[in-house]
Amino acid sequence: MDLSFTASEEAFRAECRAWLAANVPAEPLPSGDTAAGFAAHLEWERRLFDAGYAVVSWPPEYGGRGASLWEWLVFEEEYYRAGAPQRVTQNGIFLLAPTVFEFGTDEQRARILPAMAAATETWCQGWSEPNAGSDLAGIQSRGVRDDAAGGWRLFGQKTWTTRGAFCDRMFGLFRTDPSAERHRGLTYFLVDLRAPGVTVRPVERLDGDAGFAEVFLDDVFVADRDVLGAPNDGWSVAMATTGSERGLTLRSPGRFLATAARLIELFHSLADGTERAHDDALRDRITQAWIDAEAYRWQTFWTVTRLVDGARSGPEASLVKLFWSELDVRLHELALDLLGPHAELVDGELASWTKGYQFALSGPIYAGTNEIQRNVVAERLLGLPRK
Amino acid sequence: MDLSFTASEEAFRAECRAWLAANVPAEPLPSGDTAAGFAAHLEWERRLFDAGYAVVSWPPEYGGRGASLWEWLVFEEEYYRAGAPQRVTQNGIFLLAPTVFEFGTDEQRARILPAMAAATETWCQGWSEPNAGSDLAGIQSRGVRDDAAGGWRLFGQKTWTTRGAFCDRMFGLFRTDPSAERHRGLTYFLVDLRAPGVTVRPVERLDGDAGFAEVFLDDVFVADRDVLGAPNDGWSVAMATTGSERGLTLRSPGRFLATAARLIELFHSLADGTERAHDDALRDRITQAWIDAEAYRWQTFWTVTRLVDGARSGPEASLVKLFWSELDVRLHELALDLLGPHAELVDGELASWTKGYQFALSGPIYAGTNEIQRNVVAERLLGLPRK
Amino acid sequence: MRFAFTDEQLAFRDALRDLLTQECPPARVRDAWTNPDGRTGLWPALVEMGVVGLLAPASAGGLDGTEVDLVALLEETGRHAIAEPLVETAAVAIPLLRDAHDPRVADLAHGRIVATVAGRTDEFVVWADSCDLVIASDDSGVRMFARDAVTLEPRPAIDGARRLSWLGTDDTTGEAIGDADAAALVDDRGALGTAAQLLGLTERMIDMTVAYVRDRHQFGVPVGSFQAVKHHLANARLALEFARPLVYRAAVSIATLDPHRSAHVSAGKVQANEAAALAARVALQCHGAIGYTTEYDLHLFMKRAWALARAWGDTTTHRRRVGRAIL
Amino acid sequence: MRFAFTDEQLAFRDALRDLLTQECPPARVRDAWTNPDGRTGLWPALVEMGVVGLLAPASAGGLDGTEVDLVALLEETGRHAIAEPLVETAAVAIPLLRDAHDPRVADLAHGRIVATVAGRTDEFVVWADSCDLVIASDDSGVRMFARDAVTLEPRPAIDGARRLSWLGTDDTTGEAIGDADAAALVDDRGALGTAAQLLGLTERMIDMTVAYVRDRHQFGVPVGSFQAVKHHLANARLALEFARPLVYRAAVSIATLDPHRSAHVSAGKVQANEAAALAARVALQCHGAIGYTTEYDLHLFMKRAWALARAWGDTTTHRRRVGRAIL
Repeated sequence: MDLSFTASEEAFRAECRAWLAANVPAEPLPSGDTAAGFAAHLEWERRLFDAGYAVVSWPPEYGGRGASLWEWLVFEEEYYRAGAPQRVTQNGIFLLAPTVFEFGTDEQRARILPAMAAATETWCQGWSEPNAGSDLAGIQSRGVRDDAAGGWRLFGQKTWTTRGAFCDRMFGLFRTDPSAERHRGLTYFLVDLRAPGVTVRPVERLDGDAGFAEVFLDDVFVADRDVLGAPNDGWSVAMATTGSERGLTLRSPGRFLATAARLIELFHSLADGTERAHDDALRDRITQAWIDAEAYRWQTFWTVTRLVDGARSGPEASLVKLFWSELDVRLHELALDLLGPHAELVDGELASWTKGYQFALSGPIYAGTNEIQRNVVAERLLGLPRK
Repeated sequence: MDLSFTASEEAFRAECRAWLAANVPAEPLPSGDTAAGFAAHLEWERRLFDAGYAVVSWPPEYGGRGASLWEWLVFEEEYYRAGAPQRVTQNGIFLLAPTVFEFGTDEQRARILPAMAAATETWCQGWSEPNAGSDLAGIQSRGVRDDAAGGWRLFGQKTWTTRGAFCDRMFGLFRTDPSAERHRGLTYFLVDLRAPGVTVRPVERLDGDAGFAEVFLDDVFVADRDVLGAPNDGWSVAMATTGSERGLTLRSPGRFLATAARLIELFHSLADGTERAHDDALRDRITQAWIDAEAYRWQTFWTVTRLVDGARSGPEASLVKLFWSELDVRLHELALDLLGPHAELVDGELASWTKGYQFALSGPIYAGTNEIQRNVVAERLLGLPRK
Repeated sequence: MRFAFTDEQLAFRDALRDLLTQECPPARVRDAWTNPDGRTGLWPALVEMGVVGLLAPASAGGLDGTEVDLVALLEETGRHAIAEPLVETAAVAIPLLRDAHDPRVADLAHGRIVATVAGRTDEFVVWADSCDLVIASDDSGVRMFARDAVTLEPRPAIDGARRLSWLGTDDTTGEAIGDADAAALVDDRGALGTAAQLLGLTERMIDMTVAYVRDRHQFGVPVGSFQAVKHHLANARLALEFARPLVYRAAVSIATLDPHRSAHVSAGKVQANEAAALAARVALQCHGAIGYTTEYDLHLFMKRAWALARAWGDTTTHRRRVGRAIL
Repeated sequence: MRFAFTDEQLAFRDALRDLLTQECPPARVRDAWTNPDGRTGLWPALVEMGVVGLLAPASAGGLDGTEVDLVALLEETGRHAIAEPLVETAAVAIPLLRDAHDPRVADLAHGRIVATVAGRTDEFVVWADSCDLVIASDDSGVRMFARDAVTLEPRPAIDGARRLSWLGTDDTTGEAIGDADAAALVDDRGALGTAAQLLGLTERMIDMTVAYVRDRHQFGVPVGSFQAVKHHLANARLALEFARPLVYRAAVSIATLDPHRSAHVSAGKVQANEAAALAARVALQCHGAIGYTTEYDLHLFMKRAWALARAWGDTTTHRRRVGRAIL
C-alpha cells in the first residue's frame, strides 16, 4: 500500500487550489434551483470550463483534460474544500455523459459532450413518473414511431425532474413497445425541452426553491439521432453501471469532508469559550461524523484502486449510497443541534445549514430509496433470497 | 386524572416493603436456571406463598389475596425494588394460569392453580419446535386419540423450553387433526414430564446455564382431564389474550424501574469523584434510559386504567413488548459501557450486569420476535396491508 | 390512581377536533404562510369555544380549567397544525396573569387581546406582530410589555406560518408580573403546551403516511405492504405511545404544582420531541419525492414539528434538566 | 496512491485462511474453552507459517514484514476466532523487542517463548498462564517481566477461551524495555491488531447468519427473504464496509510511523468495535433462539467480539482520542 499522492498529483492539487482560491465567488451564489440562481451558476460553470476544470476526467476532445481517477478525486476534494458553488450541470455530467461515452455514436458524442462541458446546453433527467418512482419499470410515457418523419413522437408525463424548469434538454425513458413486459420495450430519448408539445411546470421543493419540475409531453417529435442506444433497449442503456473509469459513478468524498470540516468550524465558533466546548455528547457526535467522513474517503480510495486495476462498479455502489446519504443527514442534524433555536431561521449565514438539512433529507430518497438499496445489498452482495 | 395511590394501596405498599426488607435473601440466590439454584428459588417461592405474596392478584381460593390491578402493580414495584429473586414459577403464573382461569374446568382450576401458587408443581411451556419458532402454526408434534384409555398419546419434540429441565409439568400445543390446516387441529395439553415416554435434555444458554431444554415425547399418555379447552381448539385457547384483569399479561414496570435505579447507583459508585461524573454523553444516555423506564411505568398506568374500566388487551401489547425488550437491552448495554473492561468478567458482584445483558438479549427474540411485533403494530394498529 | 381523561374532557376535545377538522384543513394552514399575520384566523372560534380562556377564572370569563383539560386540547391543535399563539396565550400568559391577579386575564380570555411569550432562554418570540402583549422572562422574573414598547426584528422561519421576531427588551417600560418561580413556571407551561402539540403533530404525520402508503402502489403492491415501510411506521407509533403518558403526567404535575414538575415536564418534552422528529423522518422517507414538495401537505406538519421540537427547549436542554434532577 | 494489498500479501492471507479453515473449525475454538490453557493449540503452526514472527527481522528468524502484511493475517485469525496471544506476541511484543534490539525477539519469532501484554490502561492480561513473558506499560514506559515474577489472579471471562488475569506488578524486578513513546506504540499496536481481528469476526458472524437465514424456513419461506432480516444484515455489512478501510489505513500509519497514527488507529478501532457490536446483535436476532444456545457455534464468535470490542480501548476511549486530535 502506498497512501501518498504522486508529485504530479500534488502539483495538480496546488494548481486547483490556487485557481479556486482566486476564482470562487466570495459571496455564495443565489440558489441554483431558482431562475436567477441558475443563470448565475451557469456563468460560474463557464468560467470553470474556460479554465479547464469543468470535466477534468474527460478526454481533451470533449472539453476535459484527461485527468486520472486520482486527479479527479484531488480536484473534487479541492473544489468542495474551497466552498465552490454547487454544480448545476451535474445531472448531465454524472448521469447522462457516462451513457453517451458508452452507448453514443461518434456524432452524438461530438454534438452532446462539448456543449455539456461548456455549459452551453444543460440537461435534466426524465426518469420518474407519477406511477413510476422506486419501481422505474412502471414507466407509462410512450414513444410512437413516425417513420415518415424519421423519428418518434413522445406522449406522457415526467416528474421530480431536478432543475427541469431551467434546463435546455432532458434525457429520459419512454415505452416504445407497449406489448413488452415492464423492463423491456423502453427507449432512451434525448428531448429538446423547447420543442413544440413540451410543457414544463416548476414544482417547489421542501426548501421553497422550484427545484423540481413536471414535464408534460404531448406529441413531441424526437429525431432518430436523439435516440441513445438501440430502440427498445433503453433499460439496459440506462442501468449499465458506466463511466466508473472517469469517477462519474462516485459521490465525491470531498463533499462530506468539507461538510465535516465546516461542522467543526461551526462547533468552535459557537462553543469555544462556553461550557459546550466540553460537552462530551456533542463532541462525541461530531467526532463520529468526522470519522465517518474519513471512512467514506478511504473506502473511496479502496474502490478507486480497484477501478484503476480494471474492476467495474457492482452492487457495492448501494453500500456507498446508503453511507453517504445517511452521513449527510447526520452531519446536518448535528449542525442544527448546535444551532439550537437558530435552526428555525431561514435567513442569515447559518441558514445554509437549515437548507442543507432539507437537501440532505432527499439523499435517502432519490436515485433509489435506501430501502431499495438495502435490498440490493442483501440480495446481490450477501445472496439472500429475493422471495 | 388522579395519580395518587389510595391510603389502602399505600398501606399495602408499606406492608410489602416491610416484609420484603425482612425476608429477601441478603445474598443473591444461585441462578434459577441451574438445578441447585432452581431448588433454592423454589424454597423462596414457598416462603413467598406462605406469606401470601405468591399470586397477590388471584382469588383467595386459589392461593391469592384478590388484590386489585393497582395493588398488583404496587407489589411488583416493591418486589423488584427490593432486589428479590427472579420468579422461577413465572411461566406457569403468567402464561398458563390466565388460560386455566379462562378455559379450565372447575376441576382443573382446583387441581392446577393452588399447586402452582404454592410452587409444589412447576410448569414450563412447550410451544416451540425445531420447525415452529416465529411460525408457531408450523407445529408438527402430534397427539393421537386413545379412546380405550380415555386420553391421547403424544409424539414429537418441543424445544427452547425454559427451565424444562427442572419443571414438573409442561403445557403445550400438539397437532391432533393432521388433516386440518396450520392453526386448526391443534390441542392444548398439560403434560407430566415424569410420565413414561418423556425425555428431557437440558440445553445450555448463552450465559452458560442450562436454562433451556428439549423435550422429546414418544408415546406419552395424557388423560382427557389434562386437555385445556376443546380438542382441536388449542390455537384459540393459547392465543386468547387472557388474564389481563389480573395483570398477568403485563410486564411489570417495577422490573425496569429497578434496573434503572441500579444503573444510577452503578454510575455513582464508579463515576463519583472522577471526571466521568461529568461525562455528558454518559449522563445523557443514563438519563434517557431513566426517562424511558418512567415512560414505561406511566404507559402501564394508562393501560391499567383502561383495563380497570373493562377494556381488554389488544395489539397494543406488541408496542409494550417492543419497548420493554429494547429498553432492557439499552439499560444493560449502558451498564457494560460503564464497567468498561470489567464487562468481560463473569465473576464478582458486577458480573450480574454481564449476565443480565445476555438475558436481556433474549427479550427481542422470545414471545414473538420484535420483527413480528412490528408487523403486528403496522398491520393491526395502523392498518397497513398484510400483502 | 386514575390515569385517563374524563368523559367531559374527551367530549371537549372531540368538539374541538370536529371544529378544527371543519375549519382548519391543511389549506388553511397553507394560507397562514401568506396571510399578513401568519395565522389561521381561528382565534375567535377558539375564544368562543372556551379553549383560549380555559385556565382563566370563571369570574374573568374563563372555565377554571386545569392543565389536564388543556393538554388534550393542545394535542388537537397540534394535529391540525393551527397557527396561533395558543400555547403562549392560553397555556402560559393566562395562568401567569391569573396567578398575578392581573385583570387583563379577562381581556385575554375574551379574546380582546392576545399575548406572546419568550421563555428564559428564548431569543425569539412568535406571532408578536399580531399580539398585544409581549411577555419575557429571565432567571430573575417575568416582565410584560405592550407590543409597541419592545423592539421586534422579524426573522423568516422554516415554518412559514411561524412569524418569529428577535426580541429586544432593554427597554425598562415592562411591568414585573412574576418572580423567579413564576419564570420557571412560564418555561414549564410553554414546554408542556409545545409537547402536547407535538403529540398531535406526530399522530397526524403517522396518519397521513399510513393513508399514503396504503394507497400508493409500486411493484404491483401497496408500498405499505413492504416490511421496511411497516417497521418505519411501527417505530414512529412506538415512540408516540411512550411519549404521550409522560406529557399527560406532566400536565397533572403542573396542575397539582408537584415539586418535581419541572423534571416531569422535561421528560415529557424529550419524548415528544423525539417522537415528532422520528415521525417526520419516517413520514418523509415513506412518502418519497411527493413528500418533498410543498404542493403536498406533509411539509406543513413536518416543518411545524421541526420548529416546536426546538421551541421552549430542545431535547438536550430538557434531557439535561432531568439529568440534573436524577443523577 | 495504491490502497490495496499486494498479490503476495493476499497469497499469504489465503494460505493462512486455508490453514485455519482446516485446523481451526469452531469445534477447536470450543475445545479451547475447556483446554487447561484456554488456547487452540495453533501456535506451532502459526510459527511455522511465519505469522508469529512476521514483524521480526530476518536475522531473528522473522520475515521483516510490516503492519500492512500483518493486518490481513490478523483479520483471518479473527474470522476463525483463534484463541492465541497473537496480537500480544506478533503485533506488539515482537516489534517492541525488535525496536529495543532485544535478542529475545528471536525466541518469540521461533516460538520458543510466548509473550502477553497489558496496555497502559489495562488491568487484565490474557493467556498469561501459558506465556513466558508479561509486558506491562504505563505512561512512563514499558516493562517486561518473567511470568513468575508477577502476580496473576485469574478472573473468569465471558469468552471462556480468553484466560484473563488481574495483573499485579508492584514488583520491581521488571526490565525497562521502552520509553513513554514505546508505551504509546504498544497501545496503538494492540488496538490495531484487535481491530483487525474484529473485522474478521464481523464478517464471520455475517456469513454464518446469511447461511442460516437462507436455510431456515418459517411461514413457508426462507427467513432471509423477509425484508427486516435483509435490512438487519445489510446494516451489518454496511458497518463492515466502512470500518475496514480505516483499519487498513491505520496499519499503514503505524508501518510508516505517521505522526497522526494514534488518531488513525483510534478511528479504525471505533469503526471495528461498532461494526462487530452491530454484527453480533444482528446475528443473534436473525438466528433467534438457536443462536442463544451454546451448542450452536455463533456464541463463540459473538463473545469474542464482545470481549475484543472492549479490549485495548473501548469505543468511547478511542472516539475521545480522535476527538482530542481534531476538535
